[in-house]
Amino acid sequence: METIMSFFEENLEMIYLLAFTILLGFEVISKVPTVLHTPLMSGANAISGVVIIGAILLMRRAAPDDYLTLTLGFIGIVLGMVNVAGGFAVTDRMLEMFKKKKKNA
Amino acid sequence: METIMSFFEENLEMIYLLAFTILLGFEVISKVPTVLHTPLMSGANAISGVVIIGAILLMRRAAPDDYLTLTLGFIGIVLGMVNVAGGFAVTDRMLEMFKKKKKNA
Amino acid sequence: MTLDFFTDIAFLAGAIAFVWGLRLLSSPDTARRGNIIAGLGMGIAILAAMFQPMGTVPNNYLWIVGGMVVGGIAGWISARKVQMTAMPQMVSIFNGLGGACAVVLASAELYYFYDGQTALSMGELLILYLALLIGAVAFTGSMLAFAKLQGLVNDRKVTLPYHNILNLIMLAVLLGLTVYALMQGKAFGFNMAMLILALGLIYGFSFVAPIGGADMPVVISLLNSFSGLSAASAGFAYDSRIMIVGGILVGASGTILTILMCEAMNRSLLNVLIGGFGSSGKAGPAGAAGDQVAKEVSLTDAAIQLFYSNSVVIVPGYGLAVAQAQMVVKELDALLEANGVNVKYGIHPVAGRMPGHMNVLLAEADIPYDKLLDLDAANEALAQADIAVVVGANDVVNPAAETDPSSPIYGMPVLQVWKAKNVIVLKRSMNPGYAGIQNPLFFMDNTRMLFGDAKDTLNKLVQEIKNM
Amino acid sequence: MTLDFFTDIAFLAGAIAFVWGLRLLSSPDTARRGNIIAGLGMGIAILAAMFQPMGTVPNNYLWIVGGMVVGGIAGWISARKVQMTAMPQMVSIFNGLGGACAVVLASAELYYFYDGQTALSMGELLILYLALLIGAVAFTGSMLAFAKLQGLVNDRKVTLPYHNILNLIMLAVLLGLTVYALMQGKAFGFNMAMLILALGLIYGFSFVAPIGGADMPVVISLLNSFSGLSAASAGFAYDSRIMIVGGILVGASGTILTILMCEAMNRSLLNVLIGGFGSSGKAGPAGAAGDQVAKEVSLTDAAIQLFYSNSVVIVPGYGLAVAQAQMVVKELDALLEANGVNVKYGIHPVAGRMPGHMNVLLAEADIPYDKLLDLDAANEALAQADIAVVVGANDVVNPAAETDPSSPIYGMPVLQVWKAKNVIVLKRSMNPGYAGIQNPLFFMDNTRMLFGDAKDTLNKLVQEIKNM
Ligand SMILES: NC(=O)c1ccc[n+]([C@@H]2O[C@H](COP(=O)([O-])OP(=O)(O)OC[C@H]3O[C@@H](n4cnc5c(N)ncnc54)[C@H](OP(=O)(O)O)[C@@H]3O)[C@@H](O)[C@H]2O)c1
Ligand SMILES: NC(=O)c1ccc[n+]([C@@H]2O[C@H](COP(=O)([O-])OP(=O)(O)OC[C@H]3O[C@@H](n4cnc5c(N)ncnc54)[C@H](OP(=O)(O)O)[C@@H]3O)[C@@H](O)[C@H]2O)c1
Repeated sequence: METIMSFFEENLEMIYLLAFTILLGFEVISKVPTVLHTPLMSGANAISGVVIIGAILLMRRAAPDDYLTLTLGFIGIVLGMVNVAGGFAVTDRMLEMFKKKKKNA
Repeated sequence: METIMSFFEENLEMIYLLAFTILLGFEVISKVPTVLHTPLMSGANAISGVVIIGAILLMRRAAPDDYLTLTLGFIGIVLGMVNVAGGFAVTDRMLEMFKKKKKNA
Repeated sequence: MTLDFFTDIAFLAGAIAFVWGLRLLSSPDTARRGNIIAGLGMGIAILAAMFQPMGTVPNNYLWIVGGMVVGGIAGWISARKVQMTAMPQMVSIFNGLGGACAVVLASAELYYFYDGQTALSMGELLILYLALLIGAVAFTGSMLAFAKLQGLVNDRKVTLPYHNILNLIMLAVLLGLTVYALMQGKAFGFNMAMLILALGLIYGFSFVAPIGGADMPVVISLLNSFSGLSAASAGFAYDSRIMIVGGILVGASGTILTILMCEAMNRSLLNVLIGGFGSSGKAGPAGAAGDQVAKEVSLTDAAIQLFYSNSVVIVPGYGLAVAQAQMVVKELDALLEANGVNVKYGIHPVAGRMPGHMNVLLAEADIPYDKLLDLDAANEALAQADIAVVVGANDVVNPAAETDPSSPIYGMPVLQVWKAKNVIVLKRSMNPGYAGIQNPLFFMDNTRMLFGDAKDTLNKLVQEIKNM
Repeated sequence: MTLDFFTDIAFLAGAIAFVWGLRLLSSPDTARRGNIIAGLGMGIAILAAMFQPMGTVPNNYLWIVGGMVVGGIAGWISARKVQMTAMPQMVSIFNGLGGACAVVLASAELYYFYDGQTALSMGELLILYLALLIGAVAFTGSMLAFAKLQGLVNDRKVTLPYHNILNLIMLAVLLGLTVYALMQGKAFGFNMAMLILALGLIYGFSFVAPIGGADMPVVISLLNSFSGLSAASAGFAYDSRIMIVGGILVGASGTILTILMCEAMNRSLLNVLIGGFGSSGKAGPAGAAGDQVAKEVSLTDAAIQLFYSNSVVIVPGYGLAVAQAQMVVKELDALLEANGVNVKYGIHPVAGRMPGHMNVLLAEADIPYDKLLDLDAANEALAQADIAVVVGANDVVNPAAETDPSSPIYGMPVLQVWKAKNVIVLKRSMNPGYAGIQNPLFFMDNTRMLFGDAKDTLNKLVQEIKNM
């Protein structure tokens, strides 16, 4: 209990951000119509690629001969980047098709 | 410029909160239908009574013989409380009428 | 530590309750619960502020509780007593009080700073001045808006020649002085700060002065957002997250309502602020009736027409609020329905003087809200209706908005009452409404005027119908 | 200082861009712009992370850029190459990779901690274990889901007897071990942490194993939210606001989609997770056709019927995706429209294997979206239609959902194709669909079957009509 409380106190800022992001996320995403649910999923993939930020920070701190960290960081960056690049690209590809249709209609 | 930057850095937490609350506020409030705009306004009155928190903190810190602060704090608390009590009460009064109608319909 | 944790939890819960409460306001079914939740959040936050650990401080609980009791009672009583038609005034006063509270807080903190009791960074000082100025404008601006709404003040009495230019100059001086104050730091002195405050108070008054009395709803909504912003600024100064959240939510709400009102009137905010057609002064000539003649109808004829019709659409407007006629409308409605007449209401988004104003009034009279039709539905119903009864509405039923590009309200969507077979207009005279312009509706072939105070006239109509 | 400011601004901008981008996804007109804005936000955030001041650190930019190039190219190519019908698989793999990335990060940080290089509070340790475990489950779970979707793995091969109880026990052990690890602090050791990771990986696999292959869309969406939550946990560990925001948004999105899917299928999440009717194994008996006989129609007859009808409603389903028949559908549509037939599409919310799946496929074929009717509109159109053409759909057109309370899909809203004058069903056999149950529609009087691969059959139909 003590630990939980001190953890809460120390991370109060992050907890506010957490709470408000949760509220905001549900608010915003519940407005997305069914038609766009598949792009929403792939777009979410892309955004979850934000873990790459952590991998970059890990990597920048790693000693140049700490091959364990370098390897882990490298893997992390590759994995994150696949998500980012792939996610945004495939979402754009899908949404482009929706656009096209609009003009023809 | 320097000052702005250091202010931003020092209050980064609050600025995130600010930004996310703005986004959330617009999201939530734009969903309120016209029918309920008058109660929304008076409800907003009530919520803006949150300044009373500041007045309470001011008052609690004031020396018992610092009559300037005591007076100011007292005024602040009265003003804030009018908003809080009056705002919520009048909003409830209005919304009660909406409820009643529902049952009759 | 322990108590710190609980107060922090309480503030977080309060902030979430505000958001959640506003969210529930998005449907009439959950709105009341939403208000209660927001209120609970406020209660929790106040308790937390009272017992938040602050080391050994004097606390002064007696003063605090005293203030809360005084304010609470005052607020409660006015909330119980106020008439639904006077909601704009009430909201306006509350805005002013909120602003004043921020002014008080900022003044106290500025005093400590210039007195040498506290040290502030330039950013913190800026925040205090923001709270001070926004609060000041919200305060005096709201008071004048209230006075105008209440009819205590005449627009022309408070408007000077070149008033808008004057305002611009005053704003520039105010901002210049504030920047100077920030740069001077402590050397600026408390007295000078109070000079800025005084200027801010004057500016708030002067800012609202030239705006047409009838444009007050837009101004009130704007000042509502100001009172929120001043609370949020004060929150920054007190490092209080819940004040920031609450203030910003109010700011967002006021801003959205302001924008919506301007859109519904088809005008820009700037146009409202620099005093457009709303000011009754200029409207005279446009309001001239020319040589057209409006036809009147007698009470008895009107009663007979209503009694023998199949469907009636009632269009309430600001005059209904003025006359406090909502209960009589309900009576008429019940009477007609009992005789097989189908009665609906056409609600224009800016009918009355506040967004949603008519809904609140008709709700007060217990009229079920499935009878209230919004713009589009009402226009469909009007095209089928035997009689449209216009009760104290004017601009929102003005056909010029659709046909006359030179009209100041051209482009504003209106209720097409003239499409009904017959139109009966209840008002006291041929005087124009809010926009100060004449209404061609009154001269149409199927329109008949029924002059007199709306409540009075409706009462007599009810009597007539009862006697049939 | 200066650079700190700019990186902080950049992260804030990135976080806002994520929210804004998702917001714009709420309309097809702005969705593409939304995706681009979110992408820009990500770009800005990555740059900020690269150049954020961190004192003198080795930076290792070569490794970083190398990794980004490799990952970027891999991602880009797969995004370009993937077929629209394979989107569920793609999303699934991406979920897995996101989870794996969080695992990698958490492992590294745990290594430093147990190695004595860093000190962590119990809370921070908890966060790391959360990132580790949620990421691990997302990783192996997604990989198995992918394999099932791709048909690489048979449900029965990976499901043990009492699998659900086994899973519960494993979960309990996992949580128990983690709590123990938290209490032990550093004494627990990195090897034990890796044991927990191994268990987590096994659990992820085992968690998905008993779930019917056809229930994968729900699972994918759930794992999507897991991958977001693992990113958010990692964000807590790295004190990175943008990671928290991004992760939580993804978590919210996955959660909402999971709930919506369950609702549209009229099942509870628990029912899906402990392996309901989706598992093909149990479905055998219910799928028996009994002694009823379905009537077939010849290609030529079907072509003639279509050609001489006035209105056709096409109901696409999962089979359309399997057969990749979207382009041929468009061809048929164009041909019929050219001959004066009015063609619409009835889109069921859970047609196909992903929410919005049919919309994407038909969009790919350039079918304007005003032709796509949602459930209610489609049912109205069907009641008026001459012919309903069911292309590889089955469960979403099953009348048992309305009439047979014992049916596992009872209560799920369906497209009432049987209300059309005639129904033509394109599928390969009498095999059941996703829910593994027989479809009484096939035995109705106005229903005719047209067996064969959908693309093939449609091609032939187009040929027939062209020859008329
Ligand atoms: N609702 C909002 O949020 C909002 C906000 C800002 C502006 N506005 C503006 O307000 C206007 C609202 O239109 P509206 O049609 O409701 O009102 P209006 O155009 O202001 O007309 C009200 C009419 O009611 C009559 N009236 C006043 N007192 C009466 C009484 N006791 N008995 C009978 N009739 C009485 C007046 O004529 P007599 O003097 O001849 O009786 C007047 O013509 C619009 O121009 C709108 O843009 C509304
Ligand atoms: N969309 C979602 O988000 C989602 C999520 C989770 C679950 N689900 C579930 O998925 C189901 C979707 O229903 P649905 O009607 O679209 O699909 P379905 O019920 O799975 O039926 C698909 C039918 O397509 C036929 N088919 C397969 N390959 C074909 C081909 N190459 N050519 C022609 N026909 C082919 C199959 O019959 P043959 O083998 O005889 O050809 C099968 O009966 C629902 O039960 C829903 O609950 C959907």
